[in-house]
Amino acid sequence: MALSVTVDLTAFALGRAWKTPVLAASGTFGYGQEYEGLTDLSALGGIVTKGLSPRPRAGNPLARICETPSGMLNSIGLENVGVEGFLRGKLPFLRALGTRVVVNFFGERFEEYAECAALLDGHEGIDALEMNVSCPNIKAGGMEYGTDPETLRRLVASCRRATRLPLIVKLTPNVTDIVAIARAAVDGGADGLAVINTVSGMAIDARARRPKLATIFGGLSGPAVKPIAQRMVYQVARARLGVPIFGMGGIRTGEDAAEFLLAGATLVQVGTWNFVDPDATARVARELAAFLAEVGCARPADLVGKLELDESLLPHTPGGP
Amino acid sequence: MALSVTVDLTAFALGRAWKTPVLAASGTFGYGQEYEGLTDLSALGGIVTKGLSPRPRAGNPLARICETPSGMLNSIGLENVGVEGFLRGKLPFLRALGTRVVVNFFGERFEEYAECAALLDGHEGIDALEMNVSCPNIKAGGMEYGTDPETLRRLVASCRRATRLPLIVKLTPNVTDIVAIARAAVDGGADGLAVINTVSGMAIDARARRPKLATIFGGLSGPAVKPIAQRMVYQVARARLGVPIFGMGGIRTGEDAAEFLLAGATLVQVGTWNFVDPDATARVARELAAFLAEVGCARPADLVGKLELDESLLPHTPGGP
Amino acid sequence: MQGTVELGGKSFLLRVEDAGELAGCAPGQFAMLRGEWDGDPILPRAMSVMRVRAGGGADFLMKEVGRGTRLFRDMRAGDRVTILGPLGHPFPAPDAARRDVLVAGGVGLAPLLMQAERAAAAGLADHVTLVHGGRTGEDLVLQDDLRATGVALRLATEDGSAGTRGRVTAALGGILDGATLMACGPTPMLRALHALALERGLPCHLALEETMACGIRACLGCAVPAREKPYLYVCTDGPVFEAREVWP
Amino acid sequence: MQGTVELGGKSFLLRVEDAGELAGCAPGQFAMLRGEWDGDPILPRAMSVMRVRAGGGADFLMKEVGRGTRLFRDMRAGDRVTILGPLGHPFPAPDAARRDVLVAGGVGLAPLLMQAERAAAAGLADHVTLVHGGRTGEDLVLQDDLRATGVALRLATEDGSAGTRGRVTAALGGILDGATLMACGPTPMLRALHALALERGLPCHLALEETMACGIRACLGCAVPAREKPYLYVCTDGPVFEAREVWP
Ligand SMILES: Cc1cc2nc3c(=O)[nH]c(=O)nc-3n(C[C@H](O)[C@H](O)[C@H](O)COP(=O)(O)OP(=O)(O)OC[C@H]3O[C@@H](n4cnc5c(N)ncnc54)[C@H](O)[C@@H]3O)c2cc1C
Ligand SMILES: Cc1cc2nc3c(=O)[nH]c(=O)nc-3n(C[C@H](O)[C@H](O)[C@H](O)COP(=O)(O)OP(=O)(O)OC[C@H]3O[C@@H](n4cnc5c(N)ncnc54)[C@H](O)[C@@H]3O)c2cc1C
Ligand SMILES: Cc1cc2nc3c(=O)[nH]c(=O)nc-3n(C[C@H](O)[C@H](O)[C@H](O)COP(=O)(O)O)c2cc1C
Ligand SMILES: Cc1cc2nc3c(=O)[nH]c(=O)nc-3n(C[C@H](O)[C@H](O)[C@H](O)COP(=O)(O)O)c2cc1C
Ligand code: FES
Ligand code: FES
Repeated sequence: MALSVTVDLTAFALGRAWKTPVLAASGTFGYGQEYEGLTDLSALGGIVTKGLSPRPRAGNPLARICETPSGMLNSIGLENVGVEGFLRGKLPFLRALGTRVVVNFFGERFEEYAECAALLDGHEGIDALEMNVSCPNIKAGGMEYGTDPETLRRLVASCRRATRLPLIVKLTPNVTDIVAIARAAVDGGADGLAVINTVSGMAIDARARRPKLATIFGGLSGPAVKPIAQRMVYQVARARLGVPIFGMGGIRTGEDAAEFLLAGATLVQVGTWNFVDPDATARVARELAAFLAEVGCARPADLVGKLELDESLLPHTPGGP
Repeated sequence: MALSVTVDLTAFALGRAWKTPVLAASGTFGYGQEYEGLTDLSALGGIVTKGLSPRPRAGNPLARICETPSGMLNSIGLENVGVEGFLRGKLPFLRALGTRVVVNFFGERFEEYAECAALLDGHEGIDALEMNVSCPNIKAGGMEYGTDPETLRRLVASCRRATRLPLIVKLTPNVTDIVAIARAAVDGGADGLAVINTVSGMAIDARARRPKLATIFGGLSGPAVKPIAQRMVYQVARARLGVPIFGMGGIRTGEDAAEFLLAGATLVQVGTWNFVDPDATARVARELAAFLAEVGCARPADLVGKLELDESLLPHTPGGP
Repeated sequence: MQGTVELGGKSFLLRVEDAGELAGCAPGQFAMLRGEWDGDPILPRAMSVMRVRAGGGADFLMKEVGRGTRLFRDMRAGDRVTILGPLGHPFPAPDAARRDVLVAGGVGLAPLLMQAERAAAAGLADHVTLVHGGRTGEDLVLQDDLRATGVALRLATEDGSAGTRGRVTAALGGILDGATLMACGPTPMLRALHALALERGLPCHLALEETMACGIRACLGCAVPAREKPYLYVCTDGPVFEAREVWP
Repeated sequence: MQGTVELGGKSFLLRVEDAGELAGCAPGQFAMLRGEWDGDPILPRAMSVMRVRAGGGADFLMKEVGRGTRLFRDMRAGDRVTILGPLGHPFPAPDAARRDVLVAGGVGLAPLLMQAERAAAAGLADHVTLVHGGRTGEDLVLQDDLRATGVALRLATEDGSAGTRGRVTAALGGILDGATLMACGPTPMLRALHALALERGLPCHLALEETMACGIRACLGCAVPAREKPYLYVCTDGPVFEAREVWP
């Protein structure tokens, strides 16, 4: 017997209501306008912009993308129009949509992060900032900023002081202990956590004897990383750090989104699959609504963190065969 | 114009010649006998056994495996027959094959590693030991032994003293800095490095609201992890630690194997794909021979580490979009 | 392969023309099957052999429930299927000294149809009752083949559209005393029969399902909790187990 | 889709019956195509529109070189293809004031066949020469369609099995002065023409290829080094570029 429920997809996080818990992920949705006419932009839970730096950047040499089994690698090099180009050329369009706008940003040096956050403060139409800490910290031998808890705590704190906007910190998965990193971000003042950015990877063209990407390494995304992403969302959620989680990594269907909610994410983001289906973010929300109706849940929040466990079988062997 | 070369697949590592550089990976080939009649066992580069502990272990509750996009998760729980069961029941068969035998082992506690290494010392028919350091270190909150460089160095050193056999340390990919871990293993006395073990992951059955594996987390393997594995092999190879690398993660064809050689592996292992095709390890070697002939290489060693780079494009953005 | 035959609903037959080593296999044995798809899903699928045809072909009875079975259903004549088998232990051979009740849930019919045909071939059809249950009448496939065996038949559907209304266990009235049970179907059905058999002390052979990667005891994925050891393996110790040996 | 048509060697046509918004697109424009395959490869493939048929169907000319094109080649009537397009900027329209030399390498013929047909429809066939090159005669597909346009034709194959022996650039003798070049084909061919055009000061329009994820300037993957800015994007700034603007 199917339960009859009316589903309301509204999600609540960061003191805001979101039309749906499904956002388009940074770097996979341009500045929104690129998808005009291909999907109903006003129906999205939100749009996370391509990552901005204080000044425009040209990005990496070619090749920048390649496919891998159930995934893709990218090394776009954080190409972007810069804060000013964004505020003048892109924000007016986004503001008019009536859809939540999250601005993803980064810095090439430590100080540039706070500079960027400050430049983005006080502009109508920006609902939250998302910090990309997967950039190389040149001073620390090129390791990503997001890999050392103390560096990350200070970096987040510097941005926290620079803006009044809700601050989401987007974690890199390329770490031993994602919970220690998540805790450092929250200690630094993060209002939300985005889990996960791309996984560091590499692909080789054996005949050409060359890496497939000009920069050798790139970020792995798509369905291939879903198990890694869900593990990390679950670990961070279980640590109960008191901030909402934006879960992502390999989402292509409403059921994928439901899995992330169960793992503990309050909202989710769709990335790579926007390339496969420009309507993916909106479709995932529609499918999630259908899924919720089917399982008798009226709100997405009813699934968040509701994984049922057989505690008797734990503790587990982490990562281990 | 195709070059005409006679390919000799023999590979050299750990003071031994290996018929081919393609071995069957631990946990995916049982104790060899399971594949009798399904592939030519005597033609393999080697067989790495299921991981052994000093005493037999029963393994984890169900479900133990599930599929993921281009990959699988397993949480077998290191079930095994124990050293004595192996020496009596399994080694005689393996010894008779004329194929190199590498015994994978682990301990449930720190001290058990060296105990296991000692128990395996001095038996004819074992060519090398492979240490699985992806097991949870209960004293360190359940983090894998292989995630902390100093713990790992001491653990490897303890085994180094316990055996005269060549000691391969199999690295876990669930770390921030694989090179630091690899260096610690070599400092501890490793003669070779196996890169990588499974990536920690999780899968969820949204309808049942349960993790798909009884232990919640499991190890991700198969083509999905190939980009991660090749990145790590390349990073470790570039660090020039002076020991051979056994590369693995998602290999299913001879061209995949060639990619790992180019990244810097001297030998490779085939894991998950043995389940898809019981002849996979042998077939990969045959395909590698064909590939070498096609590109005019007489020996696998001619490919090892021979990736051509356009240095002008570096340094890169590690793991970064 | 030769092609597929739709059987109504989501059930279908996958027919292969050269089943190689499957010739001579017994009911309950299975094979690991895979098409030539590159990626998803990567693992082969365990499938009970339903029939080995004269001439070396074989039929598998499947229901589309996920990605693997969808790909099998979409296959067309000429596509290649890789077959590893026969694997595992079969049901006990028909025996004039026994009265067997075969309980099939949905496409769990595959090995039991073969078992019924084996009984008929041995002249023992009148020693056998086959009970076939499904959600709806659509699930009760291959009725003509079943009738041709001459074994006694009972049907049950949860929605009452054919046979007794209710689960297959509701259709067992009056035939259990002194019988030997043999069953294949969804795990909840097998659990119910497991409990029933243990309670009534009936000999009972259950064909179990567990996710399998290898089919040859190499992955250790298909463990099932057992009485004498912590675990037995469905692929090599089973798939057919005496109910007493295991806890499905 | 309606089906595929084998053209010899590894070339084939993919025919779709309802190409929707592609009607009215111009030569050089492309679409992102994908079948309903679940996993590998995940990304759609950029394909030049070769022909829009009266009635709303469209044809794409492809060569099997990898996983995507293998899956397209294996498709059968009734399979679904998702189409995003038309995308990008086309070649310049035929013009009586110009003499155009269209240079096609292999299946790079697709947009140039359409361009030749556009010229023929405009009564400008005698202003156009089409040079088609390939590795062997097998690569020189659709010769009847080409001849039907009435444009002047030249052929070249590397093995000499049809037309001039050598690369397509070897077949350009005597027709370049005062001509406008339009080309589509493998990158090495385009690089050769790029150098030639710059050296000789010829107007030259090149349809470039770069790996594409999105086709709509969202992924920033299809960058090509440019003269005025660091990069232009093949999907939205191209795929057809003036040779001067880019460094392919
Ligand atoms: C020894 C053995 C014999 C088998 N014989 C047969 C056979 O003869 N015919 C046959 O069709 N299958 C048989 N199976 C099951 C088969 O191996 C597959 O598990 C099943 O067909 C589902 O595969 P899939 O790829 O379509 O589904 P997946 O994509 O793997 O799973 C999709 C969804 O379906 C669910 N699911 C998995 N299996 C079933 C099921 N049996 N019923 C309902 N939902 C399910 C999963 O939990 C998942 O949610 C047998 C299994 C074993 C171990
Ligand atoms: C604007 C544009 C228009 C295009 N139009 C067409 C068209 O009309 N017809 C067509 O067939 N293709 C066309 N392509 C190329 C197409 O998008 C695919 O890249 C190509 O078909 C290979 O896809 P695949 O999945 O089969 O190969 P993949 O599996 O992606 O690649 C397999 C191997 O083939 C190599 N490879 C990739 N592309 C080519 C190529 N073009 N020639 C030789 N080797 C290659 C790869 O390096 C790789 O080693 C176009 C591309 C662009 C950007
Ligand atoms: C082409 C591409 C560009 C990306 N650019 C950014 C970026 O600028 N900033 C950022 O934080 N994440 C970026 N990402 C990461 C995605 O936002 C997302 O975290 C990741 O791709 C995992 O989700 P998915 O598997 O759904 O794609 C990018 C991803 C892709 C594929
Ligand atoms: C079912 C299964 C069991 C495994 N058991 C072990 C093990 O006992 N010891 C070990 O070191 N690695 C084990 N591994 C890891 C593999 O040896 C290999 O490192 C990993 O699967 C990556 O290679 P692949 O992608 O080719 O499978 C296991 C892997 C699988 C899939
Ligand atoms: S299926 Fe691998 S052990 Fe049974
Ligand atoms: S294909 Fe994505 S930007 Fe051009």
